[in-house]
Amino acid sequence: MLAFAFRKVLTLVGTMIGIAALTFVITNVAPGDPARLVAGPNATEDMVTTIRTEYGLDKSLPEQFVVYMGDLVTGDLGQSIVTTRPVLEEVLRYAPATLELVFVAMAIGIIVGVPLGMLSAVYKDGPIDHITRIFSISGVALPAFWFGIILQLTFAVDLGWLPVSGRLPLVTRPPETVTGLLLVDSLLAGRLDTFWTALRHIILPAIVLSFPCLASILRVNRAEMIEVLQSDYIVAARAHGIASFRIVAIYALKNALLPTLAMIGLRFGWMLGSTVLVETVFDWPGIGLYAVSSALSSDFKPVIGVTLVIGFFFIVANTLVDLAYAWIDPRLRSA
Amino acid sequence: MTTPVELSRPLTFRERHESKIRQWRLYAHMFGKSFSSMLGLGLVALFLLLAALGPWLAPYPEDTVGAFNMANKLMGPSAAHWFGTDEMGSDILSRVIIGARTSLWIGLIITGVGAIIGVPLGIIAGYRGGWVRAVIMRITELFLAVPGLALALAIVAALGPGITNCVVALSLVWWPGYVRLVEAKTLSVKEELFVESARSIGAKTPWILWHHILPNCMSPIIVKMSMDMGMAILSAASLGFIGLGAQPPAPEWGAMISVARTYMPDWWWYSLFPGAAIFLTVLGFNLLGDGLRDILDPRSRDR
Amino acid sequence: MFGKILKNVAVAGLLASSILAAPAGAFERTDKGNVIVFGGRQAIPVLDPHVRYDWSTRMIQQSVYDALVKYEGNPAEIKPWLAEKWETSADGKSWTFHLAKNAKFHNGDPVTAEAVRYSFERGLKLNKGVAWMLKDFLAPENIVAVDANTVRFDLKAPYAPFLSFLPWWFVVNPAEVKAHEVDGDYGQKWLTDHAAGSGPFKLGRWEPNVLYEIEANDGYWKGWPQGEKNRPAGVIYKIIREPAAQKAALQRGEADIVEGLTPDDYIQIKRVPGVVIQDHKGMTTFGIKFNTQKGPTADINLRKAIAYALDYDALIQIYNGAASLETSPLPDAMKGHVAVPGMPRKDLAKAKEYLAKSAYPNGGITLPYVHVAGLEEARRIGLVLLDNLKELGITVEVKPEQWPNMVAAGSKVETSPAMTSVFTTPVSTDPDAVAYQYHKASWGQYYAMMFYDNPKVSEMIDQARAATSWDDRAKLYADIQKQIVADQPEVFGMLQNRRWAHRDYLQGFKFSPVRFTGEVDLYPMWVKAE
Amino acid sequence: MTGPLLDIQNYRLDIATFDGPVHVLKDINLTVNRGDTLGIVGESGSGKTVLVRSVLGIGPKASKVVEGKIAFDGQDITALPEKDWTKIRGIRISMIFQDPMTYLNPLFTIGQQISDVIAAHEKAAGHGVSLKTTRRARTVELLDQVGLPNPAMLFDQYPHQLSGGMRQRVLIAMALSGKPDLLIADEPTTALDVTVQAQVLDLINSLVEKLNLTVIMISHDIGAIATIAKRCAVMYKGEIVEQGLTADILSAPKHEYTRRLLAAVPDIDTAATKVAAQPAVAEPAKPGVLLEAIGLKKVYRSQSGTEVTAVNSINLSVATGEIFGVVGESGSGKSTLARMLLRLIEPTSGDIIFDGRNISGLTGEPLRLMRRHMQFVFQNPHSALNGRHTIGDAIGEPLRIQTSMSRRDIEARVEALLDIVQLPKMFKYRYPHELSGGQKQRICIARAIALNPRLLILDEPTSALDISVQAQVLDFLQELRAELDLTYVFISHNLAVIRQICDRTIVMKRGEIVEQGETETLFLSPQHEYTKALIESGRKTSRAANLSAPAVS
Repeated sequence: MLAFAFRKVLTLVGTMIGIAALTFVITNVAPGDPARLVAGPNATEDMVTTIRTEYGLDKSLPEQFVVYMGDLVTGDLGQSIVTTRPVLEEVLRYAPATLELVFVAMAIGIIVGVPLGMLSAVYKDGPIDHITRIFSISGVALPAFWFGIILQLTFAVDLGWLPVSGRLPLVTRPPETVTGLLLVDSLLAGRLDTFWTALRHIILPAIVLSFPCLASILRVNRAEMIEVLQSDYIVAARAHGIASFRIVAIYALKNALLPTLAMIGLRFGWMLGSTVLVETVFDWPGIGLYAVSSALSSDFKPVIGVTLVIGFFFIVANTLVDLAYAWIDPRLRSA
Repeated sequence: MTTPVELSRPLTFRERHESKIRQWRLYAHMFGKSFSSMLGLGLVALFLLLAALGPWLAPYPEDTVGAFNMANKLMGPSAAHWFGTDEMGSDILSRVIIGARTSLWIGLIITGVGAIIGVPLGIIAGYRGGWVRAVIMRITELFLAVPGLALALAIVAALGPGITNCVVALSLVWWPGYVRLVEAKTLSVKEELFVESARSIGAKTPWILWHHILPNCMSPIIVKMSMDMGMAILSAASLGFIGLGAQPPAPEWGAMISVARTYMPDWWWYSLFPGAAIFLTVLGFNLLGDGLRDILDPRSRDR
Repeated sequence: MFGKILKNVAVAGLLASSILAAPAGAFERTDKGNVIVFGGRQAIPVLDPHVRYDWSTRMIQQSVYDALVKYEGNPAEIKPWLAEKWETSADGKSWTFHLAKNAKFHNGDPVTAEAVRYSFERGLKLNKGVAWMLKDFLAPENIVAVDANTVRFDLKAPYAPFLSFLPWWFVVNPAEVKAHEVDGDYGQKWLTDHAAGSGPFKLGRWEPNVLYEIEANDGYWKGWPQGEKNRPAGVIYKIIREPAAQKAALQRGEADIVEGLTPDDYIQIKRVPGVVIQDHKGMTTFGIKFNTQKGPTADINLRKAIAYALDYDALIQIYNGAASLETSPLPDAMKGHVAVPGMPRKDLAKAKEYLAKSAYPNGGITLPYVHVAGLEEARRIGLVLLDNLKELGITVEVKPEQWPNMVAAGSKVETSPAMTSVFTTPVSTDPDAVAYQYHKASWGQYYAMMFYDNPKVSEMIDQARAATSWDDRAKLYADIQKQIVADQPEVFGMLQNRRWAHRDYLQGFKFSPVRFTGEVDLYPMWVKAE
Repeated sequence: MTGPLLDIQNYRLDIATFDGPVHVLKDINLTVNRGDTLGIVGESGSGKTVLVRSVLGIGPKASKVVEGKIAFDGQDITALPEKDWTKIRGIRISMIFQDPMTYLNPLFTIGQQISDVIAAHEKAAGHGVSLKTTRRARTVELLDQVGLPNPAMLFDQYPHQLSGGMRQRVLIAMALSGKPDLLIADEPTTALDVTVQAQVLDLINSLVEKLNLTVIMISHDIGAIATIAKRCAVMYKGEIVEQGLTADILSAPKHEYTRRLLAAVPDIDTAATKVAAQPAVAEPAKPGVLLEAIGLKKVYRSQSGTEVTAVNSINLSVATGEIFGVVGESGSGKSTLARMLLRLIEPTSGDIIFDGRNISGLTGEPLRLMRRHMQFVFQNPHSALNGRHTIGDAIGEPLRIQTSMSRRDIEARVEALLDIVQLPKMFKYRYPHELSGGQKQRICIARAIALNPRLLILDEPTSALDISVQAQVLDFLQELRAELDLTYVFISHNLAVIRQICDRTIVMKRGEIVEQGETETLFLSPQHEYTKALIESGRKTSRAANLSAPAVS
């Protein structure tokens, strides 16, 4: 167990350094002059130089790289040139919003995807199966940005049932920050009304984000269920007279859940990446939005920072999946 | 058991390829049975048709290369303009039709480059094992740990917006999926007896890779490429939406929506049709891929 | 069929929206009073008045800080603010300001001459943001606090536009700033999201990228023009990035005022009951800057040909009429503006005539047209240009570019594209603010991407800067304008109108052309409750 | 109760496929009375599994009953709705499955799986589910009954923690949990090692006696059937060609197929008559040692660092022209040894000398060229052929790799090879999946001899094949050897086969040779305990299968 943890941590550190190096190189291949941008439109050359020096942009790229990697080891992700703040601080500020969104979306994906996948598998090649499959593939095929806008217009603008964007209404003061997740914090603070408003705000973006994920969970779960339902031990269970519902819901599901879990782990990282689009549409103040606006201003330290954070969560999520695997599958536990 | 009669005359084509013909008929039969697969095939066929015949089908082809007519701007769907017009008075139908070509091009290049980089790496990693595999897979995992869209965003932001840069960026982030798929498949194919059998008759590694491993990896690769066509088109459109994709006046669906979103909801047709075009195309490729998987590679999983 | 269904759905949706939207129009009320909600697209990363200024940043800076003087009205005039009065020495080099005695910072400290001196010194020493306006003429040690309420600036040379820049030099409370200084940073870190000012508002909630709240300063030393009773409890500046969402927010009353809608949106939203459109002529000029030093556009005849080929009416159409053509390099609202006769307008015959004289009599060249990615109007002008230049056999490549990359490319002759679309907003009403763009010393700046080089013009600009008499200056500027038009370093486009959409209960909107595109003076605004 | 327990009348079943309906079961008539033990014997594809699964309502999906009916205890169960099945499955009829690996759910404990079955039965019977502890006690009792040691501890273990034999016992316990009227055993011993097979058969026999069970057992192994069943039915291509008392059928088979089948069963107690009949073997044309292994050793290192010695210091020498047998149970290291001899697996240490040349140090091109002299025939012909290649490609591949023959010459050679392995030339256009197992193994052999090698290493070449096919292939192999002057290393777990074909034999256990010598000597007077046990368990089924053989009775 300790060896496992140690190996995981080592992988994590290695991957993080790799990601940092990768994104650093990628983002610096082309010229962009963020210093001039933040210096303002009328700034003179010496003013621009002042800023370049301040942010170490006057150094050669290899030098900057060495400095960056050196800082990274000490946990310093550098400084955003646009907001002048430490990237780590900003990322930590925006990450909870994104995580909250991803968690809710993931929950929707699992709660809807797994049962639908089971249903589809049990009634394979029937009308239910076809409808679910087309529905699920539609989820992958719908452009998130387009779908988001359409939902916004339908449910927020036309019907007025849900808010257009943001996490909370303007005048609602957020509950005291404990986890940064508004849904959790408002419950901790005992503010049910805030919880309810926050929930109303998160519904649309979470649905948009969850759709493709729901689709792949459904698809994997369906495929696995079909395979498991044909397996010998299910035939045996039937032969021994165990009720069909119990076979599907307990015997088969547990086996089919393993690959589904792996998919959930993968999709978690993918979702974090997709927040780039969803957050733009819904003005969701998370790291995706932060990454886009930074990228558009050639402010690359935050871009690297966000990529790192996403990579970090991705690896953590997959480690959790590994643990869950071991928990479910006794064959791995003893190994 | 019937004993086939030995024939002295040369065999006809039909006789020689009987097995193959039967196999294809079986594929066609299985594929045709599934409604969703046929729907996918239909959508993809329509898309390819639009891409092939676009300039002849588009009612106002000049509108796709920058012609404008401000007097006609933002007109709703009508007999003259089935899909309405945009903010420059250009015909949206024409731009959507020609957009198929852009999307096809984007999809082909991205998946093509992804496969060309990814498949050999995957086969080598899976077959060679040892440190070669370790290095390839570590790098692959590195790329996989960062969501493609985020990485592509960073690349395009650095290179500057544009369809070419967008394709370059997406190709750069697309290959790891193939590496992993092919590596996993190679690992299992490698264990098959026929690979050992080939080794036992003295086949060299390249021969084994080319004649034994690759053909047995093809099914999942074809399935993935089919699905990826759709996903690549979608990703390119996403970058277009952020404003980092295709250039005007080149018609690209994502870029059209990016502009069109500011015209919602009053000029709904503007974003509706390009959006629907993306949706149906991606849906088509995914359904097709799903159908292909059912017949070619029924046991593989969605990874 | 499909279209019809969709149309019905859309119509039904619109009907539903109008029913639902009607009662939704309501401003935010808190127990302290009404709060105005401003929906804007641009974030405020750094509030420090001596480090950054763009429209959103300056709107808040203007609300929480005071300067010696303030621009107000249309045409913009300089009004006394912290300074009650001032005088200039005969040589035009020395300026003395007398401060209002009752002015005090948010924490109660009085606004003293020392505070003014410190603020200017801070601005100059940091060498960021506004520093460029004064640094060539003012050394930090030449600012003198004569007594508690008098401050004197001794310039290196006479500098006519001096006063026109002062409204953007805000005064910070030295005591507070010094208390938060880290490693001699002049409190930069702290002032990023804190304020140490004396303005009508104090900072409230500060959620970067989400919303920025300012709360009314009880007992603001200068009082409130709308009356203590009417003044709002505060303003929330809310980031709404999508125009569609902005429009929706305004319709639903989630925002009281929004900026940055598309021209077509303004036409639409005008019809919504309870919404008022502010539409004013601004000072933001649009030009297509040629690279006059390198490539085909170094040829003046080609430049003229392009200038005559462009369909200027289309520029106005793009704005649905809410724009006017430039009649000179200087915007109409600027002092010293003259309408230059013979400004190029679409004339294909003339365009072909010039083309024939150029090195490319039959066209056959491809020219890039670079615009800032995401700027919708600039993109559409590119499409117009593309279509127009086809008639000259010139192919146009419309290329969006991220702002920093565009600026970087435009800083050198070698990398500057043949044509770049640039919107420029002068920071003051003084003609120098625009004219200096055509001075050779401006090379490297984004607005000088044409690398215009006419020694005569540069000389006239220098003379006009130093002249103390307005009449002399006016004459010089008239000549400058004519000469620039003659050299055609850019296609002079149009002045777009400044527009906002707000709910009708929002009162006290005062326009001034010198402010930046979306910037609004929040101080006089209030909500008229039914 | 008077009527038969199970009565199958004129039962016909079709399965719909792409090529049209396949008649899987044709006119089956079968009755089983209480207390009967019925064996159904048949080779793969004979329809025996489909038949017994139909009895339990878990037949193939796209199937259709064309005619006839199945009655169980007087009740027609041909088209029983799913909910009525719960009153029958597991309670009145239960089943023991073939492969204990795949028929237990890997994610649930043994105990939970059995007590779930108990609970399901109680629910179906309608008198409420008993307490967890009660069920646990019953489960432990069942586990004890099937002779599993320490059943209480076993309750909380997962399937993967058990050996194959133990898992098979768990499956039997599960099948017994409902005290069924009819027990169906579907090839209950096929996947097990010889020694374990015998134990499981003993267990079933003792349970039948103790619990007075009615049993239907299906198997391809006549020996196993004969051990258990008093009555026997022989199935061939979906039909019952013969049924009656097992002893009668074994001693006087009536149907031609039955006779063929019985003739094909190799007998462990019969000395190979063919050895003497073939002078080529007794006096090899080229005397001397062809292949020699000295101190061959293979150690596998797992990720956690533990070392497993698969093969430990093996010395052997194979004379030119002989058939050298290697026998052992699964895990004895015989396959590893075979692969090392061919350098398909690198030995950890030791030398291999082929035709006087040490090949253990060869690499690259010399190694590749050396391979043409020694070839391998794999256990499973189904996966030894690449499904994407035609038969022609498969047979021609060695020629393309090792020679510079022209396309046309290769074609000709492929046809000649097909001739040698007695398959029609047309086959070169076929794909492996269209061929039967025996045909595929012939293709593999054709491929192996394409380059005229001197040594063939045959790794269980017949164990994946049906018995009748096995006999054909064994005969063919012997003919081929004489024809082409080959030397064989023949690996098998089946002692009867070894005795029938091999000149000299080594017996392997856990990577080591426990005994070696002339095959006949080895069988007549085994020295080592393990050899004795092996022969004894092999004899158990073999003798029963040959009840009629005068040598034994």
